[in-house]
Amino acid sequence: MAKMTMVQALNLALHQEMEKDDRVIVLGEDVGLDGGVFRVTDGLIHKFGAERVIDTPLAESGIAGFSIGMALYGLRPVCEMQFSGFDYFAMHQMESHAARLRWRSQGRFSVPMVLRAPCGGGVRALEHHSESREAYWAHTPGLKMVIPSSPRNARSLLISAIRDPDPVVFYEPKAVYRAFREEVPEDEETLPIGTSQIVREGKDITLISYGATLHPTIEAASELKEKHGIEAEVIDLLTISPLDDELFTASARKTGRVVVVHEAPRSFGPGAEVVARLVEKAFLYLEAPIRRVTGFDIVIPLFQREQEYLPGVYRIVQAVRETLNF
Amino acid sequence: MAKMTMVQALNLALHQEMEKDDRVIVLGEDVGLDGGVFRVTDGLIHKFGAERVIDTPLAESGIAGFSIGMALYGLRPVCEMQFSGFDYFAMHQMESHAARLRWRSQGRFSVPMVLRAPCGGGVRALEHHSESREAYWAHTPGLKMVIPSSPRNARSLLISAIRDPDPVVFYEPKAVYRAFREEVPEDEETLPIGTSQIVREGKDITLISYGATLHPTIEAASELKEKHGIEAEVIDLLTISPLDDELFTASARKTGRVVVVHEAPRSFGPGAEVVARLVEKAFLYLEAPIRRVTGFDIVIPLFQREQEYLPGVYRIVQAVRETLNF
Amino acid sequence: MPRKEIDLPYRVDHLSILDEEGKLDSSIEPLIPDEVLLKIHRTMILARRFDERMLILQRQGRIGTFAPIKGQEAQIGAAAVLEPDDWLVPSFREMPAELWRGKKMESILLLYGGYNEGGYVPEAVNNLPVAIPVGSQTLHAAGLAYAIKYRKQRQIAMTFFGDGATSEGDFHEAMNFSAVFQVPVVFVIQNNHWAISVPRSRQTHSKTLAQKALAYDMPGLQVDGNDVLAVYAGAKEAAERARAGGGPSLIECVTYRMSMHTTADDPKKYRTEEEVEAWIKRDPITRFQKYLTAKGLLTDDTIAAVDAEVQSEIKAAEERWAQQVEKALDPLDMFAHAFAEMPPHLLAQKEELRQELAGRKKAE
Amino acid sequence: MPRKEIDLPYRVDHLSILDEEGKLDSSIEPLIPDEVLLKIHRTMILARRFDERMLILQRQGRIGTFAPIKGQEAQIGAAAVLEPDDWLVPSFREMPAELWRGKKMESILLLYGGYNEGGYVPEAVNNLPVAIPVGSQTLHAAGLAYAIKYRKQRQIAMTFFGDGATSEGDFHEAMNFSAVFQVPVVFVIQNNHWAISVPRSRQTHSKTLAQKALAYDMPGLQVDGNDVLAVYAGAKEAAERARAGGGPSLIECVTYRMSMHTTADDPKKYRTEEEVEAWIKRDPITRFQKYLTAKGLLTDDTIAAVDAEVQSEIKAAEERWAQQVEKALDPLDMFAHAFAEMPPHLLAQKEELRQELAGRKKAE
Ligand SMILES: Cc1ncc(C[n+]2csc(CCOP(=O)(O)OP(=O)(O)O)c2C)c(N)n1
Ligand SMILES: Cc1ncc(C[n+]2csc(CCOP(=O)(O)OP(=O)(O)O)c2C)c(N)n1
Ligand SMILES: [Mg+2]
Ligand SMILES: [Mg+2]
Repeated sequence: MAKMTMVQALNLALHQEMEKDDRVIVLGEDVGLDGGVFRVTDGLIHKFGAERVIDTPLAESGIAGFSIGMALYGLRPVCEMQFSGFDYFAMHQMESHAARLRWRSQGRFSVPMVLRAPCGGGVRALEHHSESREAYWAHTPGLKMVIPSSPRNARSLLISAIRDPDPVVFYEPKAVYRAFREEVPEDEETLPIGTSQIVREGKDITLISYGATLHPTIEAASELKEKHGIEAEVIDLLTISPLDDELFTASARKTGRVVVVHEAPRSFGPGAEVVARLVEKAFLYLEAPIRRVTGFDIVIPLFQREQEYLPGVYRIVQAVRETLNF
Repeated sequence: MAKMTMVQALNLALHQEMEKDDRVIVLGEDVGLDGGVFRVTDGLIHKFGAERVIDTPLAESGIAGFSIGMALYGLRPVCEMQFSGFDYFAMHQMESHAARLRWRSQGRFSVPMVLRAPCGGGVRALEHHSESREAYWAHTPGLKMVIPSSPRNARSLLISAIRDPDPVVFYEPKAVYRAFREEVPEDEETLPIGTSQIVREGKDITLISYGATLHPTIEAASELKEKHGIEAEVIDLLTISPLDDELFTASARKTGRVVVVHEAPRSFGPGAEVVARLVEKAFLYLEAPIRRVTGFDIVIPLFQREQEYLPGVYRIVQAVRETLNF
Repeated sequence: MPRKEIDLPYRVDHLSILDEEGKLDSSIEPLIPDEVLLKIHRTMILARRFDERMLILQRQGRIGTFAPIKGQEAQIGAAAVLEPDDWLVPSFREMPAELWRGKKMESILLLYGGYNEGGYVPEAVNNLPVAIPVGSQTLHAAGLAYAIKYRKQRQIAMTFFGDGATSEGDFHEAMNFSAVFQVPVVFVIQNNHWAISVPRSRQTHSKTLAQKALAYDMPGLQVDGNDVLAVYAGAKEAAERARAGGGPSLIECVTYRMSMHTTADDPKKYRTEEEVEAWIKRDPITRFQKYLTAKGLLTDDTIAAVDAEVQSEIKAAEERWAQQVEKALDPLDMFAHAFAEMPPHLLAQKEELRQELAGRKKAE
Repeated sequence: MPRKEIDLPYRVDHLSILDEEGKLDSSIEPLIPDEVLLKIHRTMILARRFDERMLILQRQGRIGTFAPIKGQEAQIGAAAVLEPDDWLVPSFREMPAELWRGKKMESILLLYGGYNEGGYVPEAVNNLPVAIPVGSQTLHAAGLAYAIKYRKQRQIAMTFFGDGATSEGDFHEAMNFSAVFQVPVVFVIQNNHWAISVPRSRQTHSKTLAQKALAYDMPGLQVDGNDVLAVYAGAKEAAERARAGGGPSLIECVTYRMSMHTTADDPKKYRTEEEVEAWIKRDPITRFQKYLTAKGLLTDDTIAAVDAEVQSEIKAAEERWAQQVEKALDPLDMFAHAFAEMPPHLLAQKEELRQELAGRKKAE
C-alpha cells in the first residue's frame, strides 16, 4: 500500500491494465512523452511504446472516432480529452456511434472504450478549463458516466471502466488530482460502475454529491456535527449514469431531508435527476424541499471569482440548516 | 388570417423578417433551391437571392461557426441544422462561442443567431432523424432553448428568436410540421421567449408538456374529462430555457398534482428540472409524486416501434390516474 | 532561395479504362478472372433490380425512406478488391458494395422497413452497419486500420462516402490521422455530383476531390466512377499499397446519382432532366455489358438469364423478410442491445412498457 | 485520356526575404514606409519585453497560466497589413499582433490575472477576444468575411492559429466555406513547430502546411515566419487579393515557440536544448534590427532607447492594471453579460450569491 494522489492512482490503473491486457491502448493529445498535461499517462510510453501510447493529432472528434474504430476491432482504447471543455468536439461521435453501435448492429459490435477527461474548476485555469458538463453525457442513452472522488476509487473505477464492455465517459475532477493522498493497494481493485457509496453515516439529513464537491460536502457534514450537532449522511454517487437511486432513496427515507451538491450549472443539471428520482421513490418520506447547492447557470468565471461560483462549505451548511429548519 | 401548417407558418415568419430586416440571413444545407428538406425555407431564395439564402457545404460546425462570425458583424443569421440529430457536430461552436461571446467580450460583441432544427420522432424516419436532445442546450449557460407546439406559436416565437439579441436554439417538432392547420394572422405577432402558457384550464391536476407531446397531453386531458370527470390543467412550456417556473408552480399550488410529459429520454431530461423546480417552489402543495411520462433511456427505435417508445395518450392517462389515486 | 516552388511528392491523375461507349484502353485493362467479372456484373444487376424493387416497396408504404443507389453500381469494383476479412465501412448509399460483401437483402428490407433487427451484422462479415451522420464513419475506418496495423494483420479497411462528406471536419480528421499513422485504409469518395440539392461545384471550390489527398501527402486518384474497370484498378492499386504497408489512399469515383437523394426528395426542384439524361448515357451497367459481351462472356440471352435469376433471388429475400417481420413483433425488443448488461433503470422502464402494452391490449 | 495528370491551378511557394544573418534579397524587398518599419520594430520589442514581464508576474503568482509568445513576434508583419477597421481573429498566442492592433496591456493582465473584465474589447477595435478552443475561431473569421462581402465593405478578416490547429475539423470547414464563398479572409498559420509536446512532423504527414490550401483551390504560401519582411509581403499579397475580390488565402509562417507552451508546461520533457538554440539564432528581432540598422533607421543607442521606452510603457500599464483590479472587486459581476437582459432565474441566483457573500462577511 502506498499513499497516492489521484493522478498517481489513475496512472497506476493504466499501467496495470496495459500490462495485463494488450488490447488496452492509450491515445490523445500529449499523452506520450509529455505524459498528459496532468501527467496521468506519465511513463506509459516508455513502458509500452508509441504504438500503444499514441500522441494523436490535435482533433477531438478524430480521437473519439479513431477510438471507436479500434474498439470495433476488439481493442480497448482509453482516450484522453485534454480538458472536458473540449469534449463537445467529440459529442457527435459519442452520441451517434460509441453509444449506439452495439444497438445498431444488434449485438454484433460493441465499443468498449473509455473517454477520459479532467473536469471541473478550482485550479485557477483559463477559460474552457473548468467546466462541468457531465449532464450531457448522463442524458445520452448508451453511455455510462463516471466521476470518482478520491485516489482509491478513481483507480478502481478506471479499471472497471476499461473492462466495461460498453463506452464509459470518465471525468476526473482536476481539483482532486493532487489535493490529497490516500492509501491505494498495489493489488488490483475494482468498483462496480453504477454503484454509489455512503461515505459518512448520519440520521438527520442526506447530502448527495460526487467528484470534487464531495469534499466540501464532507467538510460541511463535519462542521454541521461540530457546530450544530446535526448528523448528516453523505453519499458519493461515483457513477452519474446509470444512476444508483437505491442507496440515496433508502437514505432519504431514513432522514427525510436531502441536499444535492454539484458544481455543474443547476438548471437541467445532474441534481435535478436526483430530485426527480427521490420524488418518484421516496415522496412520502420527504419532510422538506430538496435543495440543490450547485454552480450557477452562467459560464464559470475566470479564476479570481471561481471560488465564489463553486459550491463551498458555507453554501452547503446554509442549505442544510435551512432544509432542517423548514 | 389564413389556416396554415407549422411549416407554412415558419416560412411566413422567415419571409416577413427577411423583408423587414436585411440583417437576417438564412443558411444551411439545402435551404436554397430545395427550400429545406421540410420546405421551411421554401421560396426564400427566389425572393431574397442566394446571398441571403445560402446553401452551405455539408458541415454543421461550419454552419454554426460561420453564423457566429456573421452575427459578430451585426447580421442576424438563422441557420438550419437539417435534423436535430446532427447538431452535436456544432455543439462546441455553440457551447464555447455562441453562448459566451457576449460574456467573453464583456458586452462588446453579441451573437444574435438562431439555430433551427427539426426535432423529435413520429414521422417514420431513419436513424438520427427522430431525436430529442433539447436538454443538452437547455443545460448550456448562455443559450436559450425554444420549442413551439403549433403553427401560430411557432411563427410568433421564431420572430422573437430572430429578434432576440442572444443565441436561441429553436427546435421544431417534425411530428407537428404538417399535422394540422391553425389560423395565423398575416400581421406580425411575437411571443416573449421565456414564457409558458396555460392551454387548458383545470383544477384536479397539472400536465406540463411542450412541442409534439403537447398534443397527446391535450388529448389525454379531454379523455380524462370525458371518461373520468378529471379536470386537468395543461401547460405548454414553449421555452425550455430560461424555464418559466412561475406559471406551472402556480398551477401546481392549485392542483397539488403534476405530470410532466416529453419524448426526450427520461433520465437527466427536461422533466427532471421541472420536478426540481416544483419541489423547490411548491413543496408543501404537492399531494402526490410528480410523474414523468417520457421517452425511455434508450436510442429511439426505428419507426415500427417508435409509437411504443413515444409517450401517447394511454401512457399519459394512466400516469394521471395513478397520480390522482396516490 | 527567396521565392521558390516547393516540390510536392504527389500529383493527381485521372483514370479511365472503359469509356462511355464501352471502348476499352486495353493497355491498362486490369486482369480480372472471368468468374469475378461475371460475379461483378451479376451483383451490379442485382443491386439495380433490388433498388428498383425497394422503390416500389417504398411507394407502397411497405418500407420507409431509403437512399436509392441507381447509377452507382460500379462501386462494386472497389469492394471487389477486398478480401473477405477486410473491413467495409459504408455510408448509406453502398447497398451494391454491401451485397457484394454478403449483406442479406432481407436484412436491408428489415432495416428500411423500420425494425432495429435490420441492423444485425452476421459474425462472419466485417461490414460496419450503415452510417447516416455524413462523413463520421471515415474515422472508424481509420481506427480499424490502426488496430489492424497494431495487430500486424494483412487486412485493410475501405470506407465509402459522398462528395458532400468531404466537407465535414470528420473527413479531414480521418484523412489526417490515417496519413500520420500510415494505416491500411482506402478512402473511396462516391462523387455522385450531388449532396441532396447541392451540386459538387458548390460543395467545394476545388477542381477535383481527389486533390484533397495532397493536403496530407497521401496518394489521390480520380477515376471514372461509372467505369467498373477503372474503379477496380484504382482500388486495387490502393489496396495493394495499403497491404504492403504503404499507408492510406484516396480515390474519387466520378459517378452520378441517377435517382432521387432519398425517397423523400424531389430532385426536379434543383436539377435538370437534361443533366440526368446525359448521365444515363454513361450508365455503368450498359458499358460493362458491352465489354463483357465483346469479351465473349455474356450474350443477350445470358444477360436476360441473370436478370431473371436476380429477380427470383429478390423475391425469395422478400419472403424471408416477411418471415422475419413475423418474428420481430415484440416492441419490448427496443430495449435489446442497449448495453451488454441491462442496468436497473432500463429493466424498470422495460417493465413499465410491458405493463403499458398489456394494459392497452386489455383496454382494446 | 486513360491515365493522365490533372492540372491544378496553384503551386505552393516558399518566400524568404531577410535571411538568418539579416541579409536581404533586395529584389523582393517590400516597400514599407520608414515610420511603419520602426513601429513594427517597436511593437516587436514591446511584445518581447511584455512577454518576459508576464512570465515574471506568473512566477510570482500575480497572474495565472498564459501562453508565452517569445520567438513569434514577426507575426506583427501580418497584422501590419490590416486597416484599422479590418477584423483580427486571434487564437491565444497573438499578443504581439493584438498589441499592434491596439489591445491594452492592462486588459491582457486583467484577463490572465483571472478577471472576466479582461475580456472587454473596446468599441473602436475590431479584434475578437482570445479564442482557446483550438481552430474554432477560423470559422468566425470566415463568417465575418462573408458578412463583409454581403455588406460590400472593403474590410477583410485575418485569422491566426497554430500548426496544431490545422488538424481540427473546424480549420477544414473554415477553409472550405471561405473558398466556396470566395470571401475576403486571410488564414495565417503560426507554424511554431510544436503543439504542446507534439512536433509539427507528427501533427500531419504533409511536407508543408501551406499545401493544405490545394485541397480548396486556394492560394497557399509558405513564408519564413521569423522574417518580418516575408511575413509582411506574403500577408500584403493575400490581403490585397482579398480586398480586390480574389477570395481567401492561406499563409504558413514557419516560426518557433522559443518558450514553453504555457506557463504550466515543461518543454524539456519533449524537446532538446539544441533544437531551441538553433532557433534562437533565427530570432526574428535580431535580424530585423540588423536590417533596420543597415538601412540607417536604428543604431545601438536608439535600440536601447526603444527598450527603455517600452519598459516604462509596461510599468505604466501595470499601474493601470492595479487600479482596474481595485475596481473589479465585486464577485457578483460574474453574472454580467450572460445575456442582454438577465432572465429571472439568473436574477434569483445572483441574489442567492449576494446573500451568501453578505452572510459570509457577517460570519467572519
Ligand atoms: C452530419 C449530417 N448532416 C446532415 C445529414 C443529412 N444528409 C443526409 S445525406 C446528405 C447529403 C449527403 O451528400 P453526399 O455526401 O454527397 O452523399 P450522397 O447522398 O450523395 O450519397 C445530407 C445533408 C446527415 N445525414 N448527416
Ligand atoms: C479544441 C482544443 N483541444 C485542445 C486544447 C488544449 N490545447 C491548448 S493549446 C494546444 C496546442 C495548440 O497547438 P498549436 O495549434 O500548434 O498552437 P500553439 O500552442 O503552438 O500556438 C492544445 C492541445 C484546446 N485549447 N482546444
Ligand atoms: Mg453526393
Ligand atoms: Mg504550434
